[in-house]
Amino acid sequence: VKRQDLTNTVGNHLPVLQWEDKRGLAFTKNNLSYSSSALVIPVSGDYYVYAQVTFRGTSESKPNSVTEIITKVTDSYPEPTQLLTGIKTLSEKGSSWFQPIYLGAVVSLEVGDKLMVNVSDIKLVDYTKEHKTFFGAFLL
Amino acid sequence: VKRQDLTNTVGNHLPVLQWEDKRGLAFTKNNLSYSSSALVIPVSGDYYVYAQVTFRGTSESKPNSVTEIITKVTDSYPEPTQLLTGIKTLSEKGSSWFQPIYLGAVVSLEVGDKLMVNVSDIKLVDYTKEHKTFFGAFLL
Amino acid sequence: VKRQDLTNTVGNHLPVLQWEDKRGLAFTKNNLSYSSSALVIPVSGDYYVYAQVTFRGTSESKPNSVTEIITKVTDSYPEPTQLLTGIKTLSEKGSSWFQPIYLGAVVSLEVGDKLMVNVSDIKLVDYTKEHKTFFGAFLL
Amino acid sequence: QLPARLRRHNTRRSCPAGMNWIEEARLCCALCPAGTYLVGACLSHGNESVCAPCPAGTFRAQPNTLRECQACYECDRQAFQVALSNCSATTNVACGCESGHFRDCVDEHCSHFSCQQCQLCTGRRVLRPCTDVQDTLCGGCEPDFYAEGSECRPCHLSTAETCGKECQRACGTRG
Repeated sequence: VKRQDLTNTVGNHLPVLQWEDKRGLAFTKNNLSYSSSALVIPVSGDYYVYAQVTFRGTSESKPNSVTEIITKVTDSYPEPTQLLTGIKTLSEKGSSWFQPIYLGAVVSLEVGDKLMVNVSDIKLVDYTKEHKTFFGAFLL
Repeated sequence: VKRQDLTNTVGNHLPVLQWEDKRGLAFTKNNLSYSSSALVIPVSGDYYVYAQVTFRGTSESKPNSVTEIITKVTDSYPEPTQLLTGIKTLSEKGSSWFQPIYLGAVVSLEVGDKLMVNVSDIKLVDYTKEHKTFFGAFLL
Repeated sequence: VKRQDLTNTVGNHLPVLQWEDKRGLAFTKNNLSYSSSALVIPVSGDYYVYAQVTFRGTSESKPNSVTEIITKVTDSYPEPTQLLTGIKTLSEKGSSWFQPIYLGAVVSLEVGDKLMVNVSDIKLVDYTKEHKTFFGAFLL
Repeated sequence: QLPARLRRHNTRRSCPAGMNWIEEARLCCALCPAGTYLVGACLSHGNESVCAPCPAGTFRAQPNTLRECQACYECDRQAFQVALSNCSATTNVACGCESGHFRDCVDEHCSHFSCQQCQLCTGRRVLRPCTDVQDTLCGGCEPDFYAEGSECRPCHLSTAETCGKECQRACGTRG
């Protein structure tokens, strides 16, 4: 994950996360490429798609809930499809809070499909360490 | 996931979830079939098995904890085997709460073994959207 | 997972979990071996690495937060590398609490690399049932 | 003789409006109408695709070349939601609250909500009626009612003994 530019929403109303795809632990290979916030599927098939987002904030910036959604955008349909969703209500009391949400499952994808991660509030995403917020996929 | 008929318990006391296996994002292939609430293993081997259950409720229907268990039932042993367990105590205060539990791991399975998902309380399972509660497996 | 001997820390300050690798559901194969708290990588490649730790305690032993980290130790670098991190603040009120943290992702590893799981407090790890705390990896 | 101009091989995504590229056929085919999905590609460039109606419990709101329809959502009975409109082949279910209830949103976009009963302004003025998305806003006591703690009580039920200062102010002295 990388520092987010706070203007990036596409498709449904939830903002889309931007990712680092080369430096540190990040990599892409076998033509599974990354461009404008999305993983682009090079060959049709079944993929295990996963993402973890660590949400964090202070007591002042604590919402009722946080949501992470892995979304598919395809040329074959004008609207994004929600593939996986994690929603968690928050009840932390302390001065600061952390809430990781992990999602992962097998989905059938077509060549050219794009995968993205949407979040309820981009300002609450912990982008400070690559091992706390990550996103990936592999062909079965 | 689909709307649950609230009578379905087998094996240990926790109720078993029923799943949609054809419509929407759901699919089965390569002889990994679904019947009476279970995925049926077509060939022996190591499988990555996973499931997410989103629990949700109102302040009136908030238990102390929620539990999700992926269970194996096999002809070679009379009792179910608990493969993966997620248990979370709840401390939400608001009028409604959401709590996802994701589980996933590699397990060795035999042909004919059946995989199921048990939950602490079926009425608290969010069956309203297929991308919030899901279950699957793939052969390594 | 197995009963932890409470002295085991290596690399960074967080203690390392010890694992059962033969009995019950645990197994290793294809030369992916286990020794002194670590999975040892037999061949270079991309692996899906995962672990769940169930933390649990009483109201007296409830910290502000719990943390799980999957770490890589390699001959080619003197310090461990944090691969995946899950941190969760706690707000449970009851006499006892449970908090599972699941982590999983694809990482590129070299032959001889060692994978370990570090936790914020080893005394809070639920080692009582193998299906509540588990750790594994498979080559893609 | 001019070199034969090579016909540009049909590359992906160069289909005209109303058509989509079908990878397996490497052709541009007509979209399936809303309410249906793709079961087979067209046989030649630009022709009709083979489409089938969405099975019960699924829908497609837009023309498409997808291999399946989307599963309809369900309204959350646990959260006292009701279906404002049922799922059809072209529309997802629309969930809302019964009359006399309002949506208590869990998240900012109110994609998750539970239905709470509207509060009744017994003996109070209604400053803002209950709507689908917000509770009733009650004001001060109505005429012929007096404030007692957090409640408004009818004057006619008070007696000389029970009618305190606030009651006397609102209801006049009781005979």
